This record gives sequence, C-alpha cells and structure tokens, in this order.
Amino acid sequence: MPLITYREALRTALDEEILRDENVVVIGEEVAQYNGAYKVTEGLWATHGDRRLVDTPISESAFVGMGIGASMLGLRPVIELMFWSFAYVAFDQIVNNAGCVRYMSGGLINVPIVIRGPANGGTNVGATHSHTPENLLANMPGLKVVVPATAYDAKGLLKTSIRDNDPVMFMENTLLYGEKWEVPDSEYLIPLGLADVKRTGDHVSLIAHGRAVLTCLKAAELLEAEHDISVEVVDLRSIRPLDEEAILNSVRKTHRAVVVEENKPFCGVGAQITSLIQEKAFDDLDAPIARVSAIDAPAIYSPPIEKRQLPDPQRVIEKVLNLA
Amino acid sequence: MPLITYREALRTALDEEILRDENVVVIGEEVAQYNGAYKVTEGLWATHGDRRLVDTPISESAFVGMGIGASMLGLRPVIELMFWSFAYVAFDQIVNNAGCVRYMSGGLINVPIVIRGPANGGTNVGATHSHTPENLLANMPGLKVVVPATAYDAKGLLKTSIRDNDPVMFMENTLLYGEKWEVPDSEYLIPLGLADVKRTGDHVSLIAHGRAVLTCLKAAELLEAEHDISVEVVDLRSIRPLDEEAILNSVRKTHRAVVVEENKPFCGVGAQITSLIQEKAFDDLDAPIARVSAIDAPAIYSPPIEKRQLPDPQRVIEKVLNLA
Amino acid sequence: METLLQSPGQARPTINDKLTKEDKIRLLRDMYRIRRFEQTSLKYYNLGRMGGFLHLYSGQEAVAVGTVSLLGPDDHLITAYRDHGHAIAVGMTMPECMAELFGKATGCSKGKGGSMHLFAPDKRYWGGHGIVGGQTPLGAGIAYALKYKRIPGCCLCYLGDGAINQGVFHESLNLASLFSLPVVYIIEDNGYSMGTSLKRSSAYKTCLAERAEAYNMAWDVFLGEDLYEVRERTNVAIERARKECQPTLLEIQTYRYYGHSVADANAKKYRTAEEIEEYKNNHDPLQLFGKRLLEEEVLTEAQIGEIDRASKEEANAAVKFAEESPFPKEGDITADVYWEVDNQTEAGKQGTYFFNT
Amino acid sequence: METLLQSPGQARPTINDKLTKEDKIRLLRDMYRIRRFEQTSLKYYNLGRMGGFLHLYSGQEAVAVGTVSLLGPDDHLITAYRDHGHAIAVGMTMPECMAELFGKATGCSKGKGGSMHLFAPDKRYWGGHGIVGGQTPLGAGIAYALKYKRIPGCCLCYLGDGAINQGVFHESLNLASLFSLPVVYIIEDNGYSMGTSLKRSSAYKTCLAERAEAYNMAWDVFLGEDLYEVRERTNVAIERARKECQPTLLEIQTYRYYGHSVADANAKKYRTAEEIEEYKNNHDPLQLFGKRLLEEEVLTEAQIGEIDRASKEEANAAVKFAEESPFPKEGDITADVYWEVDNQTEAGKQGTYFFNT
Ligand SMILES: Cc1ncc(C[n+]2csc(CCOP(=O)(O)OP(=O)(O)O)c2C)c(N)n1
Ligand SMILES: Cc1ncc(C[n+]2csc(CCOP(=O)(O)OP(=O)(O)O)c2C)c(N)n1
Ligand SMILES: [Mg+2]
Ligand SMILES: [Mg+2]
Repeated sequence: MPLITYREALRTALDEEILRDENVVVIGEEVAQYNGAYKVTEGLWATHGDRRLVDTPISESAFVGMGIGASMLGLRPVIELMFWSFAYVAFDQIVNNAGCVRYMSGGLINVPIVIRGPANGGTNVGATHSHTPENLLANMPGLKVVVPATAYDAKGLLKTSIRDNDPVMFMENTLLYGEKWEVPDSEYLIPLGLADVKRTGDHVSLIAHGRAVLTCLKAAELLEAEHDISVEVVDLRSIRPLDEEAILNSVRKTHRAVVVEENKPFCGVGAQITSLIQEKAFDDLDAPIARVSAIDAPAIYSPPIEKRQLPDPQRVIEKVLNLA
Repeated sequence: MPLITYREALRTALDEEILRDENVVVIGEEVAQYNGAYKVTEGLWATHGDRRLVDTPISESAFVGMGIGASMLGLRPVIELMFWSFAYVAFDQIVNNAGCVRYMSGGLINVPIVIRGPANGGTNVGATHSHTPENLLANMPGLKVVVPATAYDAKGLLKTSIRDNDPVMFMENTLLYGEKWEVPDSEYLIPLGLADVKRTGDHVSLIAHGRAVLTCLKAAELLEAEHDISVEVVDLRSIRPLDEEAILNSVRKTHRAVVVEENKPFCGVGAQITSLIQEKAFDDLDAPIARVSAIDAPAIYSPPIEKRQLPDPQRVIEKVLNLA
Repeated sequence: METLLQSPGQARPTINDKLTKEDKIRLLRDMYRIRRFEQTSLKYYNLGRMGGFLHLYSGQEAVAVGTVSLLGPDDHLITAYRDHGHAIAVGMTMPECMAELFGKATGCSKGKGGSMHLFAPDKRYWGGHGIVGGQTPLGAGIAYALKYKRIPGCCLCYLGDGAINQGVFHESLNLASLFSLPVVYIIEDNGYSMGTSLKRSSAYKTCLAERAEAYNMAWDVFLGEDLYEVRERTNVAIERARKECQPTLLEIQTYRYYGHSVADANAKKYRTAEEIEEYKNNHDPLQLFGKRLLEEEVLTEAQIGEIDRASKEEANAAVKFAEESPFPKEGDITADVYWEVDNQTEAGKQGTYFFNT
Repeated sequence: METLLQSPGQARPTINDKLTKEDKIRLLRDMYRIRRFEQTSLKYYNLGRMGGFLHLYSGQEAVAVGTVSLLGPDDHLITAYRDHGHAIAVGMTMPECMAELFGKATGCSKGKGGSMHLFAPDKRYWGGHGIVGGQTPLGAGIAYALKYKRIPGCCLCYLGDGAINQGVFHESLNLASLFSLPVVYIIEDNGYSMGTSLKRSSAYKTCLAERAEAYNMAWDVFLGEDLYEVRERTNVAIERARKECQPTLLEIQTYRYYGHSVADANAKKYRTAEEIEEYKNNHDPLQLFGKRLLEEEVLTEAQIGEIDRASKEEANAAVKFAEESPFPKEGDITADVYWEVDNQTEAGKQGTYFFNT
C-alpha cells in the first residue's frame, strides 16, 4: 500500500467525494485560490473550480450558518475552519442550528454538513489558537464528533462523514498533516462509532483519540520493551457516536485503564470515558481508572514548555506504572 | 430570618455591591428601564440611575467583550445574559478574552467580571433557550463557574463573585427565581470553592449543583421515609473552583454516590465528579457511582414531557435503589 | 447604491392588478386567520394549556401575508420566533400549528419545537428560530443552495429591528452581497425589541435598511400596513433576486399590539396606550385592507364578518384538535435527534448515540 | 454624517508643527527600530528559535508610530496579532519583546502569549489578540471605562481589512456610536487578509471606513505612508474622542512587505512581485519620512545611517538577551491563570482550581 500523508488522505477524500456527488461543496477561508492555510485542499480549486471550492471572508458565523442553511436543501457542504479554535465565533450556529434544527422540527429537517479543520495544541500559537473542543461538541446531542489519528482513518472517516446525513464535527491535527501512513488506493469507508484497537495487549488498556493515540502507541512500545507490560491501545476514532463496547471489551480483558487525551481535563472526553467504564465494568476493574490530559491551563506559548503541557509517552508510562 | 426569593436575594446582592463599590456596573439587555427580563434588577435603575444600570442592544458578543475590556481597567462589570443560552453568540469573548487574557499576558492583567443569568431547562422554551453550559465553561482554566441552588447561596455567592478578581460565570435558574428561603438581613459572603452539605446522611451521597440539589433533597426525604435509607446531599455550589474534599469526605463516609445534574450527560459535570471520586476514593466505593442527568437529547418543548427530561426525585430514587 | 427602491409612497399597481377577486379574498382571509388564531392561542395560553413563550404577531399581518403571497414554488422563507403569522401565511394548517403550541405529538414539530420553532419544509418554510439573528446566515444558505442548484428562486429571511445588532446579520449581509445571493432580508421593524425602542438600540442615519449601503446592497423602507404596498415594494426585491440573483434589504415598518411575548409584564410601560390605540385605530392592516376590498366591491361588510367568524371557528376547531391530541411519549425524547438513527440505517446502529439514559 | 474628515489630501500642518527636532528623530528612529527588530526576529525564526506564527508589520510602520505618537497618559491602545510595531511604538523594550518571541520567561508575557499576544498594560497597551476581530469590543470597553471614570482619554483599537467582516466588530461600532464612546477604530488596510484581496472579502461602496455611515459615526480614509499625514488625520479623531467623547472609524491604507505570516508560502502568489516592489520603492514609510527629515534638515544621511545601525544593534542585543534568558519552568504552566491563586488570597486557596495535573 502506498504511504501517504494525513493531509493527502484528507485531500483525496475530498477529491473523491466532490467527484462522486454534485452536492458536495467545500467552503472556507483560503480553501480555494490559496490552496488552504494548511494545504489540505491543495490543487482542488484548480481541478474543480469556483463552484465546488469557495473562498469566504473571515466570517465564520455566517459561512457556517450559510452551510447549514444550504444543507437543509440537500447540499453537502464541507466547511473548513482554519482552526477549530475559531469555532467559538460560530458556536451558536453550530450548537443551535446544526445541532438542534432537526430536533426542533420534529425530524422534518436534516443537516448533512461536515465542519472540519485542525483542533490541537502543540504548535506554539498560544491559547487562542490551541483549543480542542471535541468534548464541548460531543456534549451536544444532535452533533457527531470524529477525531482521526492516522491518514488511513482520516480518509475513510472523512468520506463517511460527508455521506452521513447528520452534522459531523471533524477534527484534524496540524501536527499530523505531514505524517505518513499506508493508505490503499482503492476506495474504502470507515463507519462512525467504530473504535479501532490499534494494538492488542493484556495488562492495561490505553484509551485515546486523535494524536494521543500515537502517544499511547509509543508508550505501549516502551512499556512492553522496558517493563514487560502488555498494553492494548483503543483508538476511539469517533467520540459521538461512541464505541462503548470496544472500550468495555478491552477493559474487561485487561482490568486496568488509562484514558489519554490532549483535551483539557475538567469535563474532558476522558471524564466521560472514565464515567462509562466505572459504571459498566466496575467489577472488572483492578485499579482506579487513571487519566492523562493536557496540563490544566490555557495553552502556553513557549515551545519547549508547550510540549510538556501535552501528554507525552513518559506521562502515560508513569500513570501505567502507578496503577495499583 | 426573613424569607425572601432567590430573585430578591440576587437583587439585594447587586444593590449592596453597587452601593459598596463605585466600579460595579450592571450591563445587559433590558436590565435598566425594563427592570430585567426576569426582574432580577427590578428597581435598581430607579435607585442607581443610568450610570450603574445600562441597557444594551441585542449584541451579546460586543457587550460581553466591552465588559471584559472595561474590567481590565478596573471596572467590575456584572453582565446579565437574559439566558445563558445566549452565551453561545459571545462564546469567543468569554473563552478567549475573559478566560485567556490573564494567562497570555503572563499575569499582567486580570478580568474581574461577572457574567450572570439563568441557565436551565424546564421552562418549555425549546432547545435553543434551555442550555446549561456549566460544564463547557468549567472546562476552561481561567474561568470560574458558580451555580447557586438557594436564595441564601445566591446572595452570598453573587457578592463574593463580584469582589472576586477573576472572571466568574454565575448561573441562575428561572425556576428558582420565585422560590423562598431564609436569608439574613445582615451582610454575609460565601466563598467560591466551598461545597455545602445540605443534608447529612450515612448510606449514600447525592452530589449535585443548582436546582438538582433540590431534587436530591426531595429524593432524600422520600428515601429516608419510605426506604429507611439515610442520604447525604452535597451541594457543590461552585463547579470551578471545586470542593473536592467535601465530595470525597462524603463518599468516604457513605461508600456510595449518585451524581445528579440537569446538565446533558456526555462530558457533563457529573462525568468529572465521577472521574474524581473513582480516582481518589476507589477503595471506599461499595458500588459504581451512578449518574442522573437530563435525558440525552436537545430540550424538548412539550411541557409535560420536558419535565420528564430533567432529573426528578423519582429517577434519583431509582438510581439509589439500584446501587449494588 | 442609491436608494433605487425609494420611489415615492405611491405603489405602482402592476403586481396587484394581477390579483383575482379570489386572491384578494384569500389575502384578507389569511390575515384574519392569523389574527384569530393568535387571539385564540392567547386565550388558551392564559388558561395554562401551553408553556414557555408566545410571541404574538397581531398588527403585523400584512407583512407576512403580503410578502408570502408573492412566492412561487421555488421560493423559500425563514424567520425568527415571532413565527405564527408566516407559518399560517405559507399554508400550515391551524391544527398542526395549534397542536405544536400545546406541545402535542400532532404538532408540526411533534411538540418538540414549540411556538418559537415552527417548521414546514414541505412548504419551503424553514422555521421559526429562537436565537435573535440566528436565522440570518441560514437564509443566505438557502439562497446559496438555490443558486448552486441553478434554480431561479429566492429566499425571504425575516428579522426584527432589534436583531439587526447581532453580528452574524452583518456578516450575512456582506456574504449575500459578495456572493450575489438571491436573498431578501426583511426587517420587520415594529419599533421595539422587547422594551427597547429603535432609538435606544441602534445607531443609524435615516433608517435601518440604510445599513445595506455599507455592503453596496439595494434596500428599501416602507410602511407595512397596506397589503398592496407591501406586495408591490417587496416584489421589486423578489424579482431582483430571481432575475438578477441579487440580494436586497427591506425595512417594513409595522407595529405589534401585544407585549413582546405574552409574558411581557411591561407591555404598556415602554409605550403609551395612545400609541397602541392610534395604530389599532388608524393603521390596522386588516381594517385597511378590508376597507379597500369594500371600496373595490370585492366584498361586503357581511362577507368580511363571515370571514372573521369562520376564522374564529377554524381556530377553535384547531384548539379542539390540539386538546384531543396526545402528548409525545417519554420515549420520544430521544427520537428526531439523528437522521441516521431515526432511519435505522447501518450508520445509525453503529456505536452509542445517547448516554446515561 | 457626511464625510466630515475627508478634507483634501493636504494635511494642515498644525499638529506636526508642534514636533521638536528630537520628536521627529524619535519618530524616525522608532520606525527603524520596528523594521530592524522584525527583520532580526525573522532571521531567528528561520533559525528555529521560535515557534508558531510571526506576523511581520514591515511596510506599515508609519501607522503604529504615527498614531501612537499622539497618545497622552490617559490614552490606551489595543490591536490584533500583527502587534510588534505597536508594542515597540508604545515603548516596550526590544529585549522583553524578543524574549517573548523566543518563549522565554523574561518575555513581556513570560513566554506565555507569544508573538500574537504581546501585552504592556503599564504602557496602556492591552494586546496583542489572536482571534480576528476579537479585540474590537475590548477596545470599546476600554473607552467605556475611561468615560465611566470621567477620564478624558481615548482608546485606539486597530484591526485589519479582513477583520471588518467579523460580526463582533459591527456590534462594537453600533455600541460605540450609541453610547458615545471615546474609541478610535483604525482599520490598517493593507489590501489583503492572508491571500484574499479586499475586493474578494468585502462588499463596499467606495471604501471600508464608509461602513461607519451605517452607525452615524464619523470616518476618514487616507494613505498611511506619510507619518505626518497619519498624525494629522488621526489627531482629528483622537480629539473628537477626548473632547466630544465620540468614536471615529479610520481606514489607513498601507501595505505589508512580507507574507501574511512567515509561514505564508503563497506570499508571492496572490500579489505580483511588481506590486510589492512598487510599494517598497515609492511608498516606504521609512524612506519617505527620512527624505522629509533630510529636506527639513533635521538629519543628515549619515545620521539616518547611524539610526539604522543602532536599531540593528539594539535588535541583536535583544536576541542575545532572549537567547540567554531561561524558559519558563514546567511548574509555571499553571501560574497566571487565576489572580486569586497567584496572589495566594483566601479565595485562591479555597477548593481545587486545577484538575488531573
Ligand atoms: C442572541 C439572543 N439574545 C437575546 C434574546 C432574547 N430576545 C428574544 S426576542 C428579543 C427582542 C428582539 O426584538 P426584535 O428583533 O425587534 O424582534 P421583535 O420581537 O420585535 O419581533 C430578545 C432580546 C435571544 N432570543 N437571542
Ligand atoms: C476568527 C478568526 N478567523 C480566522 C483567523 C485566521 N486569520 C488570522 S489573520 C487572518 C487574516 C486577517 O487579515 P486582516 O484583518 O486584513 O489583517 P492583516 O493580517 O492584513 O493585518 C486570518 C484569516 C483568526 N485568527 N480568527
Ligand atoms: Mg422589534
Ligand atoms: Mg489586511
């Protein structure tokens, strides 16, 4: 299988879906003529033209809302947020319109929109640009939240998200855009709500999403090599819908869990996963569930220190070793 | 002690603080001449005039931001949101400016603002008007979140919040505005970060905030009367800072906990409390921690059904009875 | 753009000339139906049969009925929470509308949306939106979809005079002008946002619609009491949308008789009783259009009385239907959240969608 | 309001007449200091010494230096992420500014804010804000506080030409006009928002500042290459704020030489090399003001060369300081989040503030 970058995987997904369905239109700041701030859409404007790739003013609230309105009539807009951090100026549109219109219309309307872009810290751009809103949006029934950790997942999940008939919040990671994985040439889809066991193991389950999955895989290797601990890594891939069974199956096997996320801890995704495990697998647990999250402060700018603010393999290893 | 309403308690707090500190100014839609959409500010404009009570256009993002800017220069704005649901059009200002400016300035600035208003479902106003964002905002280091359950707490906590030098998100409840509690005439303050054990008991701890505390108190009475179960009710009062010790002390005594909230469940406040208890009192637990939240959907309009969507004593009682 | 549309008050009679006698009667009837529907709903609100808010449209009927009457099969509309008038004008039946207010499963939104959130996508009516200004980019989006699909229709997007101070509306105007979208924004300027008069909420030069100048967008401002005038002036904007694919901002000056919502305890504090009476007596759109149709000899007084009576009866029948309808069931709370779940697709069965329930 | 400020290009010389020789030299020096500071920072950015973004101000210096030079002890300013120029103009020293870019504990924000988030409240400089348009209501708020405290000062609030399409800016303009706030909004119109030209992002009639008309607010538009002109025209707005407590919207047309940020790979794709060269050769604010001071015989060529050399040296010394400074410690991550915690007050000790750490 060819090795391609996470960025190329996303681009291929967009390209294929634009070709497949006339209703797919990519809208956002600098997505067309500029080729995308992070070059995810590179070349697509040249191929597909003004109708399918649309540059907008810096008006997230309006163009997200416009996408929602257009989707009610059957378009499948893929809205790029240059950063998911900028979702906060469009938060009302996302929560109240994308998230609630179906419900408030008693199911008469559906909103097949995808909102995508990077949602991560670790790039030294300061607190305003480093938000990870997966927990905030997954809190909202009506919205779906997807966070791919690899190029393979990014492609399969984005294609599925575009075909999904509900609003999907798709969160990428700038630190992964340049990373490569094996991705087949032939078309494939990955369902939402299906976790992926990225490594099997017997002694402890690491449960993560997004880039934290890669941190866990590194930690797992070191734990196996240096401490003879057999580690399972469960990649949630989608936060809502959530593959509860995969989480519980893993914990029922290993009896120990560490939940790892780059989210802020208070009411983060890790809190919900922890709450789930202790509720449904309480008697299977040999130790309290441990959590590793971003250190609890706004994202610091200072490059070497921001690295320390995010979970790294060392912090995961320490938590595992400290499990009773 | 005189019985006064939750609304009067808030009004008195505002009145006293306006008189005490020249820098306190109340800003929001219809807070002055109209006397407040929910009459919390009734009479204050007549007493204190245009300078201290300021009516605004329907521009939450701008007047919240204006309050933040003014607070950087030492004013102590108390911003009323007619509903906390409308915070979503001002979400960027709250998160990035109120929440991050201190951090990003390396501590050179502080933002002594209070943003207050009702945050609750249960009034049949539909999904757009029934959000409970305490979990979203408590997720943000830099913000404080306070949710009073009684008139006594409302007054003491609001006065403290106004004097606090950090941004405080103060969430009230329209269903409580007309309810009465004993409140002393003399001045008092209640610290943030101090939970209140509203009822002591031995067999199970109910942990809640806001109106869910009253639901728990009713459930506790019935449990005691009908099932001989001795129930402790811990009212968090402030979500961030959080009185972890009070929660843990209660659970260490009762060995069983049910976390009750009107928040939506996924990554709700209950998830964080659950995660805390299982981490720090794992060995004290005789049963999994149970959670009662709003039923997981946007708020339904239909009046009798919306009642069922929110936690009620019956649902709490069932959870308690089902604890292993 | 100069005030292209500001031709003198006199409406040229072209568009209204096309109205048949039946059309005219239907227009008057629809205004009466809205008026009586709302008065009836008010009565049952006060009897405790519904919860939450009830924002009455009484006084503004010529705006919804006049503008909606211009729409064809490819035209759409979207509005705010003061939405009963538009719903009825667009053809929503009274029973499904009333049942929604009662929170019944037979309501247009199955009792899930309530008064502020009425929807009828089959009639190209996209709500009913509770967050002030929140519908304005959706209106642009509907117009966007029409243009994208190369359908020569338009979208009417209504908002209040207070809503113009929500940032998203300004962003939407810029987008609509920049992208040449066939959207007609209609400010229903009833002079107040809750208890705040226009002057206290908005800085402006001569009128609110003039804000369109900033975006090089066509605009017009006129009185909304005369249904013919509303149709005439709005039609220019609709034609501009359909034929030139260009947006317009209209400000239609009108008035509401009741408080902001039924719960508005101050309804008579921020405006004088005289102000309200003056409008009711001299500017009521039902009275004015009724008089016009008498003059035109389209109808007799008795026939108008009959329309009025029938409207009341229809409203009462709607109440009966609503009262006899069932509430949604508790299990319905988690239906209509996700399309994939509701339709039991493979996607809808994969993973957990609802938590702790 | 008619374009009160649109007097013909010719600046009346009053305000600049008050400048002493030393003042003028300081103004030229500050522009050089900004230019050289940034060029030096660029060099070290490319050497990997800093992370994230670096938005250079080169080409726009006369705007920050000219406008800031008009401020007195009761005047304030706030800007966006392209903020080094304003920081230095307001008196932030190069070492603390450079150290911030390097992420060092000695930086103005202790390495916590970075290039986009510079602050110096002691100099009444309130940032440095990364979210486009996000600073605009804060600017209104600063002005609000001044008015509230009855201090006859003003707040300058800068934003880009792309930022005018954020809704919060429109809301802020309405508030500023409605409440008569002493704020001067300054659009630094460099013709592009990232790779998008003015024409592709904004619908407008003649210029962006004209959007003030919608709010009955005074406005002006002028070129920002001539420092005297910038001072002269901005001073009218500042006086209006201080004396009449009224806002103004200024659009100052300028240009940036580099890409949007240093990471802008397309810097030369959305504009021609000729366009950039033309500005550098004929409109460079340093060159123009240098020439003016030569003509005025305030300075000689050699003295200008000396200013330039000293600026470079100062920038290099700042780099040395930054390089030798320590990074924050890991434990500092949770400092400067809450005032009450940092100051170890009773409130700061009650309850848990930080979680899972
Ligand atoms: C963002 C937001 N802020 C505030 C409200 C509360 N609110 C509902 S309607 C209203 C007044 C709106 O007035 P206007 O736009 O003139 O419409 P009208 O009610 O006159 O039809 C307010 C303040 C809201 N629903 N949404
Ligand atoms: C709300 C928001 N959307 C998008 C961005 C990304 N972004 C940063 S600067 C910029 C361009 C701004 O252009 P302009 O306002 O003209 O300022 P200039 O960079 O030219 O100084 C964009 C799109 C952001 N920071 N915030
Ligand atoms: Mg109005
Ligand atoms: Mg620009």
